[in-house]
Amino acid sequence: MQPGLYHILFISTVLFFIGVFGFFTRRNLVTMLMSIELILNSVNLNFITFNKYVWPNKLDGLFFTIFVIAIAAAEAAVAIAIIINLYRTHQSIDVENAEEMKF
Amino acid sequence: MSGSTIIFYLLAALTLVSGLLSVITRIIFRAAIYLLFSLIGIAGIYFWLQYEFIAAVQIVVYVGGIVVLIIFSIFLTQQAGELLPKQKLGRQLFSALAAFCGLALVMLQLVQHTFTTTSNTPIEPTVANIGAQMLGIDQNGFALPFEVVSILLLAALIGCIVIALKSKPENNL
Amino acid sequence: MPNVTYIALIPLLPLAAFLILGIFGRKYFKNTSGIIATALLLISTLLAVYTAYGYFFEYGKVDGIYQKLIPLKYTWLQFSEGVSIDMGIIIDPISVMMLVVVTFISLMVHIYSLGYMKGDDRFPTYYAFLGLFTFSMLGLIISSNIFQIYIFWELVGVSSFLLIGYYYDKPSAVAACKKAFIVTRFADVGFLIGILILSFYSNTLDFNKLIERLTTPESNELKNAVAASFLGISALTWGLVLVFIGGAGKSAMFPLHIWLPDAMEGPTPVSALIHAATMVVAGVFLVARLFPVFSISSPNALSLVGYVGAISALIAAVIACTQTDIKRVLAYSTMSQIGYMMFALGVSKYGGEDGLGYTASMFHLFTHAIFKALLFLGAGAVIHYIHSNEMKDMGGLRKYLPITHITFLIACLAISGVPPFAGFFSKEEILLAAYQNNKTIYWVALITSGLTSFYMFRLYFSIFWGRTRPSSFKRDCDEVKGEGGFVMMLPLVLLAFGAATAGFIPFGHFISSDRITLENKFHLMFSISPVALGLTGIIIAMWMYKKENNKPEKFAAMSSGLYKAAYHKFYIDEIYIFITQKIIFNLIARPTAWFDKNIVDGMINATGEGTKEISEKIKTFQSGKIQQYAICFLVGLISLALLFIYVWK
Amino acid sequence: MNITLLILLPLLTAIVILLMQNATQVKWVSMMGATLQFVLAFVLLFSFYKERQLGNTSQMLFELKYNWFPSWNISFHFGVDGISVAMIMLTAFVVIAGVLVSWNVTKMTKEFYFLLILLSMGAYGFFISLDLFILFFFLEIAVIPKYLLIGIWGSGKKEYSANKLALMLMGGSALVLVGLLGVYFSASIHSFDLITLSLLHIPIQTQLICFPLLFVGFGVFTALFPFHTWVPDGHSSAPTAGSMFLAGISMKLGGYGCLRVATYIMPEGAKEYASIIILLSVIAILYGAFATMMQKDLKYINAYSSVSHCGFVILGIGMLTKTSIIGSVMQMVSHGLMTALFFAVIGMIYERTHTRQVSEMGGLLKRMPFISTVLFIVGLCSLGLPGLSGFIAEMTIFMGSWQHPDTFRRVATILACLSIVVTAVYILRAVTKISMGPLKDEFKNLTDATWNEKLAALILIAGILAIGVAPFWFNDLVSPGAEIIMQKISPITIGIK
Amino acid sequence: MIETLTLMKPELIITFIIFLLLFIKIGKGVKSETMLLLIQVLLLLNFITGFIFNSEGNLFDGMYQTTAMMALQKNILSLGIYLISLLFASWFKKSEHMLEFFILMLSALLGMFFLISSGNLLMFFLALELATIPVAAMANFDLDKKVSSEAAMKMILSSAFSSGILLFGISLIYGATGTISFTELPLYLDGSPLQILAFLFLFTAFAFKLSIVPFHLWTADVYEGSPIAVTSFLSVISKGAVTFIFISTLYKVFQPINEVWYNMIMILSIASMVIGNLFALRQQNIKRFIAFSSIAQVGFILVGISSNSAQGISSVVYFILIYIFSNLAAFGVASAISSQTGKENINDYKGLYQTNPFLSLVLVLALFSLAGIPPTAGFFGKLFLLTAGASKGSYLFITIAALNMIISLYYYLRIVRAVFMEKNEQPIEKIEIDLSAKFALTICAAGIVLIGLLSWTYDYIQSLS
Repeated sequence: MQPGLYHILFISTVLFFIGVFGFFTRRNLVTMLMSIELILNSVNLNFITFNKYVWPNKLDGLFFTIFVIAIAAAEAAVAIAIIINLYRTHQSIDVENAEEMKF
Repeated sequence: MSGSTIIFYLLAALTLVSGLLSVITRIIFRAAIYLLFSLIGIAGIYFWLQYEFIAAVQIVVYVGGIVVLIIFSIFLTQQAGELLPKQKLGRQLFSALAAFCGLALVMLQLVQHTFTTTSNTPIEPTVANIGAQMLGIDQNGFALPFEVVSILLLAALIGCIVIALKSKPENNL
Repeated sequence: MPNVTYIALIPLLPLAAFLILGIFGRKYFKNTSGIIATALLLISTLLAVYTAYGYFFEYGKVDGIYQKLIPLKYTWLQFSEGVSIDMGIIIDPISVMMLVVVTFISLMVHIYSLGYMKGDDRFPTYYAFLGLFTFSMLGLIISSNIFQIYIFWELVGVSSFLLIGYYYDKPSAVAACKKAFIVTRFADVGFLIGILILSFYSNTLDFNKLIERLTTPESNELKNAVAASFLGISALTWGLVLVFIGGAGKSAMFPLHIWLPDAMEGPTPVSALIHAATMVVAGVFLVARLFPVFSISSPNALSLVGYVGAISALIAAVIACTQTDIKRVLAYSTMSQIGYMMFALGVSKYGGEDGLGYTASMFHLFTHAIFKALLFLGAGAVIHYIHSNEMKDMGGLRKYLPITHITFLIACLAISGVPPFAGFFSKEEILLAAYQNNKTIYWVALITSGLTSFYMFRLYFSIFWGRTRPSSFKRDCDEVKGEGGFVMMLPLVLLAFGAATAGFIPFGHFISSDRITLENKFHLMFSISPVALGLTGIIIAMWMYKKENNKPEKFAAMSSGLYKAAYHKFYIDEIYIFITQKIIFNLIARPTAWFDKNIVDGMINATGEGTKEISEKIKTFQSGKIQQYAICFLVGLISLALLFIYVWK
Repeated sequence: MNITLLILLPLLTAIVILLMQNATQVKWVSMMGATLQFVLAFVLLFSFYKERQLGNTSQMLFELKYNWFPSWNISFHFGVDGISVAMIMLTAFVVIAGVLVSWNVTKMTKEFYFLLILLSMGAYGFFISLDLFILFFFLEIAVIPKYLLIGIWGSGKKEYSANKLALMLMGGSALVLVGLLGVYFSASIHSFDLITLSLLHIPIQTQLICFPLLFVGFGVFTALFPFHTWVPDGHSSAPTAGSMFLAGISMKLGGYGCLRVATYIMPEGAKEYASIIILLSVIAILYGAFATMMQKDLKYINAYSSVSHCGFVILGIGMLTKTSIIGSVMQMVSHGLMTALFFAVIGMIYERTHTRQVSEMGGLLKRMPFISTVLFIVGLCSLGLPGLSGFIAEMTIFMGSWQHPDTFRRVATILACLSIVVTAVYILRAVTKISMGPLKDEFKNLTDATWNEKLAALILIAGILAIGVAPFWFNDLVSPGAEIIMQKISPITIGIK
Repeated sequence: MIETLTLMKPELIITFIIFLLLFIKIGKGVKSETMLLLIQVLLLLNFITGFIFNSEGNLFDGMYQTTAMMALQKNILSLGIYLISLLFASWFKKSEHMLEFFILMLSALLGMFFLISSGNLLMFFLALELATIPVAAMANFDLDKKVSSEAAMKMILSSAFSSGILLFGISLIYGATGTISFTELPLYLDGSPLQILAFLFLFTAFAFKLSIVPFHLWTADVYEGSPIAVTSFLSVISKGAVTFIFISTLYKVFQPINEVWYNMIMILSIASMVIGNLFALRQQNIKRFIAFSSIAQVGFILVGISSNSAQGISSVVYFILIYIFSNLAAFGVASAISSQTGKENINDYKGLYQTNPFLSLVLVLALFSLAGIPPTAGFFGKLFLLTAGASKGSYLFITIAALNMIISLYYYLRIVRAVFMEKNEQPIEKIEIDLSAKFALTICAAGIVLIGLLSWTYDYIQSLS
């Protein structure tokens, strides 16, 4: 069977929820960030797929992907900066150690 | 089953399996590497889809940029080789359940939906087309988003500098 | 008809006295207030007498019927078309008669009080209150509107309250004034509801119209009122009975009489005025005012009046025989005599000879006012002398208080129905009316009449005969100037004169149920039995009480059950206390307050507490764990998706 | 006359108070403001009469209309009829008395008077508003000053009471708001204007929903059972002037609202729910009266008796006859004056004896004849003595209520009548215990009322007597207003004779 | 070109200021007081220029669009930023990264401007990120405080997560309709399940930014931990900007499926009000308290949004305007107190009126406005929201909303009680307030009082929507 739209959508959706699962369960902040990257990549895959199979007349999906990659980079950079700072103040990047504020 | 199909399934397997491994392995460095593989797998799918430019961007930015950044931060914050702390089983199960429900829901909707394919002439995702549109300001031009992203990157940069490069380490606590 | 609007001055002058003395009395008229009030009242009295003269002898009678004149009427408060409270003056035989009685007795009391209350701290206040009372009572009498009468009805109630509680630092006085007010107030609610019923069916509050509409058999109002019924009794009867309850409360009819004996806590002249001569007969007056309606349209209600009157007369007389406080004896006697008036109305019919009871009742009201005021003022003189109300502190006073003694004796003879004193004539007529119409009541009345003379002479002998008890009064009373001087004796003498001679007034000539002159007939044979009974009573009393002896105790021991019950006023007070304290207070008020505090308020508070509680319970959602937040995010998203994709399309 | 003066004057007074430097100045400024209000109220009364005598029969006099939020169709629409004039008079009386009795306030005087005057502004604004939005605006303006008055200058568990009061009243006004919005959107023209709305027909379904919302909402203000529980706590914790304003003015906002807003614009709703209203009001009357019997604190006594008395207001409205509506307006005014006076007297007594427990007092008549006399008068007014205003109001309500031949209403009326006995019981118990009986030793050195207290009491007594002795002018004042409300109701009310 | 300049005037000015500050930063050597003054003047100028040379039109093939309403919305945000620059002067002066802070804040503002003007999903997404990522960095500006970095971490991670969800939704929409342009989207929306699902994914991003229950959980923690200036920026400016784009997106782009989102908004509005109020009830920290109260406020905004009418837009914009004044006043007072005494607990406010009457009055005015008590503007704001919402005729919804006002009143009054009524052994001492802060507080107070009473403000907004 020739792989097509639904196959790739399946991959991207599964990858999305793998990322979500990772985000839910990982206690290390950096690994949580990595899960976010998975999520963003799955979205990118979606865009490209739709662009390719459904709406090839324009390059909207492709550009979306490019910009998402850029945003992901910026986001990752800021997140890592924050994580590093958090590591300085908390001496840990375990998310369970950073829950001073609650209720 | 043609060769491209086989390649596709291989890429899919690579992406998903390493993606999954990256969120469940307890060795942080491995997690980063699995992530890398997964990203490469996605780049492979882009190639497979003949979106070479985007595949290249994927490899350059992600593999060359973000993953390096992540590994760098791992080195900064983590003693390598140390096992990651384990999440509570209840949380894991519940998360898996929630994620699975989400997956099922989304997949169900996707499968039930018939995508109406456009009949207009496709535009080839060539570098020339992409470049022209990226900087175009008229129809199909993406100059404005480009500018916005540049400001965003600038701001992110400044933010990172302020946060990460603390000037007075003696106040550290 | 001449212009008689000056009648308005009769009540307004006492009101002026009230206002002047009430506001400025304490500052400016500390000592002269009595004179001012008396002077103003004297003018009123003269005006009242002048009015009576004019009405009865000059312009009142047209074509042989005394007219109901309404010289003044203002709309005071308009409720709806046709229904309004009017402030007006009605002039008819009974109101004119009452005007004279009230102003005269009040004047006597005013004069008497000049001596009796002399030196009291709140002398101006006392006269102010007297003025207020006189105003209200006069207003009540001349009311042309049933609501107007209710207004003044309440006002006499409150002045009575103020005067009973005049010695406000005495707890018993405070309790008594409260009791008087509340009991009469309770009855007044009946009156009020009665007014509501009557006014609804007659669609007016005006006495004249109301009586006319409710006595004309073909009028729609009457038909409706009779046709509507509740618990099998017609609305009209209900209305009248409720109005009568109001009257019974004010007139201390059984079982609403309990306030009257306690009301004796007030100054004695006040008792004479309010609780003997005037206010307490307001109930009788009210029934008389509405008599045509009672008599023509609802004989059932009228017979109720008769029976209540008779029972009250008998019970009060029995109790009076056992009381030792002289004012209480007089109080029960008052109740008993008002019972007479009441049942006289009850046995009367409308018009002509059959309406004798009506005339008799009014006649008795008139004579009773005089001799009962006299009795009280006499008792006041005694108390003033002795500084005690108790019979056991008295005895042999005839030597010390000669004028008082004579006048008191006259009054006693009058009340006992001994000819030719005033009481004889009026009581005779009442008994005759009862005999003609209702034998049961007649027998009750006859027995009561005997009892009356017994307890009156028991009182008389105990006070003025027997052994003097120097220990009780020599100590602090010998310096008191005898009988209180001229101002106290003058009213006694005047009243005694009245008590002796008032019976000869041809009352039926002036007052009758249908306002047509009634010829006085005297039935000599009929009057033998009551007079004989009365004399028997006197003799027994003389035998028992003239000399100090142990006969009363023996007698009391002999009939111990009855005596004890009567001495304790047949435990009616206790029943009331049981009802108010145990039932109303403990079973209604206390649970209500509890309910309010714990249930209603508790619910409101619980809402607040519950909110807080919930907010405390759900705080764990905000766990501080970012992953948990994300899970919530996703779960929320999925549930919304499920909801809007599958459930709520 | 320009009736916006009634709002502007208090506003100006309040601003001037804020600029004043010391307590004395503040007092005199507020005194002057209150006096001017008083004068203004009389000017209003007389010019109202004059207009009417000149044959001006329009529903509202001195109407004014400025657009405010044109996009919502909201305007400053002011105007008065007899009912509003009566309520304005009441407010003016209570305000001046309230200012007078607060003469001894030392804590944060400026703020205290500022809030008092602000409260009066809210009340005036409420009574002259013909636009429901503005009306609601002023209704809410009047809530927070009460909260602060109780919370800052109060006594006892003041914070609890203040909270309870503010929250319950705000709850009431929230319901009012929903009701108003319902009316706004259901009428064929989206308008808050009372006159416009009264001419439109509001669909019956809307009335069935919005009438209870509005009625209960306003009812909370006027102590409708079972939403009355803020009354005892609020009144008892408030400072004297606070209680006076609370009971004298602000409880009347609710009654006025029930009548002018709920009943007037939604007559079918009123008719539909009449039985429930009557039931609740009779419960309030009797229940309040019986609960009062058990109270030991003077302020609680008056507060619970207010519940009972305000029940009459609601009863009068619920009975839906012209007479009963007039009676209910009368009861509002009468109760306002009377209860303000009662609280003033309680304040005077408390200031001297430092207790409000009835059982701890006795014989005060000897040392404080003036205060005791006022206490008597107010007690007698409360129990409905003829010649004082309470009688007039209650009797009018009874007469009006009785006009229905329907048995349920008859029974309700009779039950309400019975309450006057209970009232007599608790009033007499309290009054006689306080002022009569032997004088207690600790009260030997008490002094009688000072000039300001006397003046305050006399002003209120004058009001009580003015209605009690000569009710006809008051009746004439209110009656056309009630007539107009009845015209709206009567075509659909069945069975009223 | 001129057209481009005038149309994009607000964005260009902000960009200009950003670069100006950047150059100054590189140049260095200017005293922070002078610097701050300069910034304040620049922001004031920015605010003023918002009133002039406004024109309407599209640029970049509809990717950027502007209308008078949008100009007004941007101007409201500019005003907010200006007030923030005044209010937290003392904090700025102490901070050594003031310039960076302003650069970040202005970048975020720029993002919001683009957000408001965005004409397609791509611009929308980028602008949203531009409006978020710098703020996350700003949240960390109290570099030494643990809570600050915790807040920043929570913010960046949860907003990244929410962006992921948003993007997934956008991708689905793109797949289902083939367009990302706001003008074309309504033509292709038909309410098929996938579209609803996609819309929900998109919607949650708004819900996240607006702190709508159950997507609100990050709010309180981030508000509490961030520097107060950031908290106020988040709670006022961000929320305002997102509300503006939210309402226009819903009304214009998702109009075809308005029945879906009406019901959704109704549910979420009730949830937000109830949960926000219930949590606010028990908060002791003033920032956290305002966080929860602002969640409840959002519930109210949703009531207005649900009306789906021009009145809805104008009442929401009007409310945001009032909300800026009220919330900033409250934050201004809280900041004045916490910057001098470090006290952020409500119990510390006991007896404040005795020592700091001015601060107390402004605070109480602000709280009354938030609670919706007349004559403050908040009363009108809330009332108009409810009125707009009531036009749909859902009584239950409106009743619940109105009753929630009571709970909110309870906790606002709690602070009023503390300030005026409760006794305190050691009340907060007399606080010296910066002149600029005092000025700003006065402006806020005046705004709170006047905006409601001066009805033309509302009418002006109404005329634009």
